[in-house]
Amino acid sequence: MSDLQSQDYVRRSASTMTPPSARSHEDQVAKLIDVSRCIGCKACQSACMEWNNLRPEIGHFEGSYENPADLGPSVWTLMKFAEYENEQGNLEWLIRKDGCMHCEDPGCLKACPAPGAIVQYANGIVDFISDKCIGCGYCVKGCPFDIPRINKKDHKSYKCTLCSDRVSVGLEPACVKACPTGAIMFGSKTDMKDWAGERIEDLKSRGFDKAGLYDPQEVGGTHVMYVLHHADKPSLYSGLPDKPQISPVVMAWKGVIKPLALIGIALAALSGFFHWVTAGPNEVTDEDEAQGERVLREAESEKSS
Amino acid sequence: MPMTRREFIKFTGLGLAASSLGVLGFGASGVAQAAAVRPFKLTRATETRNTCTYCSVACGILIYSMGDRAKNARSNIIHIEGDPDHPVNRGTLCPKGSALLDIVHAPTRLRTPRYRQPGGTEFKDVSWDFALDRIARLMKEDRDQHFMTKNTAGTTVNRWTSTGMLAASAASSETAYLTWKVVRSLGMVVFDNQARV
Amino acid sequence: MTNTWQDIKNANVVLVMGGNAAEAHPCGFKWVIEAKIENGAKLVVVDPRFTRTASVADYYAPIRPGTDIAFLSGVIRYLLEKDAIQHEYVRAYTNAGLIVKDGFTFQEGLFSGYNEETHSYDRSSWDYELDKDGFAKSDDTWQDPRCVINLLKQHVSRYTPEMVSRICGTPQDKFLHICDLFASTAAPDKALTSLFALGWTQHSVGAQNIRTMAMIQLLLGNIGVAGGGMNALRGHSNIQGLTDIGLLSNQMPGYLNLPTDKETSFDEYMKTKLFKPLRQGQTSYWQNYRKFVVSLQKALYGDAATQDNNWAYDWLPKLDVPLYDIIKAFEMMNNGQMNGYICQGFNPQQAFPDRGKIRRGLSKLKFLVTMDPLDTETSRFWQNFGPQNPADSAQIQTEVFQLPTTCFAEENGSLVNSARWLQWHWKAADAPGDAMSDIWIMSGIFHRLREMYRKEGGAFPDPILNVTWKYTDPISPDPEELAKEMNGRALADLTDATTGAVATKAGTLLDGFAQLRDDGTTASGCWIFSGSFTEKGNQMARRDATDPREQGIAPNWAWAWPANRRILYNRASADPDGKPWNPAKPIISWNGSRWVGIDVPDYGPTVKPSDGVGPFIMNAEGMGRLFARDLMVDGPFPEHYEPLESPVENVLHPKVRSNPAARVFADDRAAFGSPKDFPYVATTYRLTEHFHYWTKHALINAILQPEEFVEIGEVLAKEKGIDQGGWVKVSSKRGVVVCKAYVTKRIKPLTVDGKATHVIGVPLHWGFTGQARKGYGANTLTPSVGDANTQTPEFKAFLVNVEKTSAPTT
Amino acid sequence: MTRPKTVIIRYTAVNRINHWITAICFVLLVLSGLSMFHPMLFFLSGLFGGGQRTRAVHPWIGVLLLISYLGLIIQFWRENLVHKDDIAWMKSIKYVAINDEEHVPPVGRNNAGQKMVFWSMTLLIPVLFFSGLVIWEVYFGAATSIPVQRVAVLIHSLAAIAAIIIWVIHVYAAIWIRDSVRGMTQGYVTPGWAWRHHRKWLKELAAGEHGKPTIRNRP
Repeated sequence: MSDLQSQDYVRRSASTMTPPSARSHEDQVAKLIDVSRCIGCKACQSACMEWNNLRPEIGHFEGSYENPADLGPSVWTLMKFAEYENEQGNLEWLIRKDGCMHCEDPGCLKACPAPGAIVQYANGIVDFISDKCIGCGYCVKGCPFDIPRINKKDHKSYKCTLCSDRVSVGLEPACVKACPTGAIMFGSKTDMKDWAGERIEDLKSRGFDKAGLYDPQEVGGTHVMYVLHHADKPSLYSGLPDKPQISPVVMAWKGVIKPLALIGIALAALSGFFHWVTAGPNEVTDEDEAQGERVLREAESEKSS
Repeated sequence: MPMTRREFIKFTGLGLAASSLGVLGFGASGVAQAAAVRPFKLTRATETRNTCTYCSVACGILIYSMGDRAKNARSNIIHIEGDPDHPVNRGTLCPKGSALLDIVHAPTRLRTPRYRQPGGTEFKDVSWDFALDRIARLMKEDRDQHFMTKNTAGTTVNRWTSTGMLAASAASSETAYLTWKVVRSLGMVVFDNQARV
Repeated sequence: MTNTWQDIKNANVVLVMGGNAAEAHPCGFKWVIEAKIENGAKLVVVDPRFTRTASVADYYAPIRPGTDIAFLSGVIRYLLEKDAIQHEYVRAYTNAGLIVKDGFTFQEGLFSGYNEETHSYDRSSWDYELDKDGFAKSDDTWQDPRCVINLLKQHVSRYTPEMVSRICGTPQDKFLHICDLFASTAAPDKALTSLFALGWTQHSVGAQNIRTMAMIQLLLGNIGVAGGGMNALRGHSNIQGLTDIGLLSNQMPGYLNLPTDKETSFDEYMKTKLFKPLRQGQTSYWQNYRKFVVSLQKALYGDAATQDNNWAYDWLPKLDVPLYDIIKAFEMMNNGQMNGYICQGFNPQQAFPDRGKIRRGLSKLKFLVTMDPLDTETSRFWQNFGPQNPADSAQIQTEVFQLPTTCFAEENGSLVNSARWLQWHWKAADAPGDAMSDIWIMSGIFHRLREMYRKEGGAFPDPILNVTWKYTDPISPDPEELAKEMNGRALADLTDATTGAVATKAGTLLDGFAQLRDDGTTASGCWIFSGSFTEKGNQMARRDATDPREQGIAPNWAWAWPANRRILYNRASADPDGKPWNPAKPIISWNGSRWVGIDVPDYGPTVKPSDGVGPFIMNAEGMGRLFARDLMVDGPFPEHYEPLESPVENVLHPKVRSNPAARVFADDRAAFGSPKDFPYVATTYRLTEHFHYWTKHALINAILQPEEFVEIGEVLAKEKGIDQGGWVKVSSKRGVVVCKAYVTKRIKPLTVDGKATHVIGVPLHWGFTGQARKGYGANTLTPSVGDANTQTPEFKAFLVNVEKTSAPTT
Repeated sequence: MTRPKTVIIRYTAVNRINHWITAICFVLLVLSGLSMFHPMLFFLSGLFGGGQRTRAVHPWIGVLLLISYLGLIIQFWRENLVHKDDIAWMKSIKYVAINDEEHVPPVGRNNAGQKMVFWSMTLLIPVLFFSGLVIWEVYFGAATSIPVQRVAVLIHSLAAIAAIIIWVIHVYAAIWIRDSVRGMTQGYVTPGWAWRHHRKWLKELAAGEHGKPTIRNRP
């Protein structure tokens, strides 16, 4: 409700008006996940659950350290583990913290039909406003990273908020604060990119020639970025999309089809209207009635004769 | 004099004042965003410094509890996070430390002394007096019966080997010292801690 | 830890071997990552499994569990052969040049003095050749074949890279690469830090594992320097404190030894303690032993401890055996020699080896008292929980008391961390229900006993009636009062030895252990804590995090024992002339009149470098020991012995396969399995999501790792038809665990003595109380045998079999 | 204009009830569907008690529509079979458009336009139904992959638009061709109406090819 009062959002789902843009001088924030420093300890998951009061069901061991088994309405971040044998035959355990990427051009927001259920703040955070969510699941289809999950109980969509409640009072997100090895950093997007640059240089000096930053431009960049040792092959990291983009299908659906459809419908209605205006109604005349009666009469008499 | 951590949290929490938030760099969004996002839950919570109970990195933690310690408010711990001033953990916590709240409030936290009689299949709740009286009596009986003042060679040994104790490795040093005093004054030697496991 | 957690960032090479720092100590491990990032350090991980620590390592090598000494002895051989040692350091600061007695030998896996019957050594030949003044003879030129360095060279000569690989299964190229990385830190301004934990201690050769590494660190000149040291990453939050305060069968506060039967009088006791310097002019700080003991006795017994009663020496219990450790305790229980047991915040049903034996032992007790915030397995050992705890309640006659205690958030007090920091913490809320503090409970038991002894009399009541209890609230003494008692006070006006003026008034808190006296005028409950709570206030509560030069010392944060010293042996961070080996990261240096720097000198503050006092002031030689004399029960040099349960023979000396000095009880020996029946090597460990057996009670942690499993390599899984996530039955001679399998690339078969050897990983967190799914617990499988020196159970290397099975029907 | 005494029953009561159930479902689906399709029309969700209710109720109405429309198919499929006359009708569409039906060949019970509406809906409604199932988050959210769901949602909206346009044509035609609505509300048409729009059908009726009860006195 109250986000309408805010002048600090730059995108708002299913909205017909342009967001206010007077407050344009705001630093964008970013979370940088340095996969090369991550030990997969799940402190981020733990801190996320604790801060956000989330407690998913206790699951089972399912053949991996990944627990819970998937992201969920109460699982906003999840460590994913991939055992990878590199070209030299050495094992690498590629561990990635999965969760909302806070895209600059968010597919979820694009797909969302409920006005204001998904907003993007000027600092880049993409947030779900639950009381507006209608539970249709379009955000799930819009997301290039397979992040949002619908809760079966309240039929609302959930994902990482980048701890917008903490960031709004000047704190870092809970996962960032907890991360024991500093694999998750938080700051302005500019600073994070600079820092990533240093990290990439260090990784290159340690033999990871293809180290790089994952800040996919296909979605306008993201406010959660990764430093990867194998930036040439993001999909090694438990299926991080090599070229994430809002599906062309979704783009078509939420792009050109929306206006075309309304135009089409309107055109149909208008054609009817103008047809009415020009050709007018097609009315039965007395002559028709006479003819009709005649046919019936003749048939009657034929039968009786 | 730089602001202490505690003052800082209070300060920012208190009024969400733009001046203090501005210092942090994510300024302007904060105030307006606060209208749309979940309210910050620690605004006036009481902050207590403590040390993580698990491993010996001994991370500094901040325990947040409901209520301002007024007479009529019973403190209830609502959140625990790392102490950013602590030289070792610098605010970070591991997956265990980050979930300390759930050990404090574990459903299997014990609330009352319980006693199981020989051959029994269940615990039953008992009073502290019952438990401590009975324990002291059992200890005294055993000590009086098995205490060894001299060994076979006639040397004064003053030891008690038929009752033993394992001490808590997460208890405070003060607890440990008091425990040591009690145990050794009784002459107990079967005495160990968790150093090896 | 000799150094601080933050100091790890100063290292050039970080070795994680015998531990899994990233998983067990994630927040301390951040300093390893800092070392990598800020100091360009290389992280080397040697572990049977590719752990989460290995996932961020620069170099990883696998090793067969229980063969660390072979690996590290191979490193020593390499360093000596390539002459990659820090010569000046080794020459000045270690006993490399001291000459060893002629009688000392090593043959066929045994050192001189072995007694087959008692499985122990007569250690008298393991010592230096002494001159007429009682000082050790030395040869600074290292020419004498009997000097330590030459004996060491000879001892490790067998550990060639081929032999290391044959024993450990580590590929030779990987081993040699790691040797190179070690060698790179022999330069005076380079440091290697060794981070280890239970991966080294939980072996029948545990203490020697660590010793071998400590010797490497001495050879490389890495002890006492920034970014160096031997860093034991300790387990529980206050296990350091409990060890410091001597809550061990043979200890008293401050690493003072409990008397033994042989020490029939106080003087006899003191005779073995007053370490006479073995070289001229050495400090040999333990010469102050008497002051510490007398002050302790004064703290314990107050006015009742007098010169006349030898400071109440007889009131201390005397030991007839070296240790009454837990393995021994459960052996005694099983033999019907124990009636009562009190488990304060300790869960032996989960934590100690051979779970069946633990349950049988507890079942033979008359009474068991547990004090814990949580519903532990131990307190419910008598209850049937199906296959995970098949107890027959009706047959168990033990009376059990389950006492609820407060937890960390509900009490004030101090904890000692791994880096020896005493940190004070504050209560945040009341405990739930009727839970009470351990202090209140122990006091409650004590008062009842004392009252009974006062009224009824009984066996030797003197110490019970006389132990000091002058607390404002005797029912529940204030932790601050206890802390002050440990710190110590002057009992009379203390005068300055030279001026005769009153330096410390009677009743005031002491500033440090240097003020302790052996005449009964001072009391201190734990001498090494002296200085932690002074007239200036509670030093443990200090919160000034400033860190000069950001070198990881933070001298004003809390308080570290001894004497607020953060880096032990820091005199060795400077060369014999007092100039720092690493000018970029000095700790202390000699400024011409005294030692100055960012840490409290571990040395006489005004002792001149030219005095030739060694940096290891606690040692009688003043030097670091490459040859341990008689201080280890199983040899002055480390030697590779196979674990008690091992898949192979000892290729070095087939006749002496495992540690000859290990204490093995007959029933435990009968419960060892053979490789024929149990062909796979198992090792137990912790997962980062859990802390021992506690966090299965915490919902979040139960969510993060919900269920018991074992880790099996892909090759073995394929051989045995085991599916990913499928059910397996893991068995040892002692028990069976049925759980799920994690089939992984991270465990590969090792080629040991030409044969493929498979390792199975057994995480140990699961039991039958709490929120996580019910499990059997790794100790169902583990053997009941300890390290020869410390009796730390051999949890890290034993034998099992594994078979595919179907899901249990429950 | 004289009121004819005789009328022709064009739709039975069952026909009509079935049609109007279908029609109501369709309208509700259009309203709820459009509210979730275009932000401009989100206000329509208010008719259903808000977005959550709209999202919840839409697929159930869809199920009802499918069942209802199956009824229509059973009842009307035969008379909508394509006939060669339909081609002739199509060829003379321009005369149809200017109401000059004298130049249009005699039409049977349904003209080609009506048949087109029928068959289009017969095609589109199952398409809408099955694509709708795929994106019915509550029950089938996990049954298919997200790429499949994306395609489904696209198909669903395209089909819906097509259906709406056809529906607009259908509704307009009913208004345009006067007295057609009465045929679907009261069920009867006049002989003149039949003569004018479905002359062939009238003759067939007269010849008794469709059975007696279709012609009766005006109620």
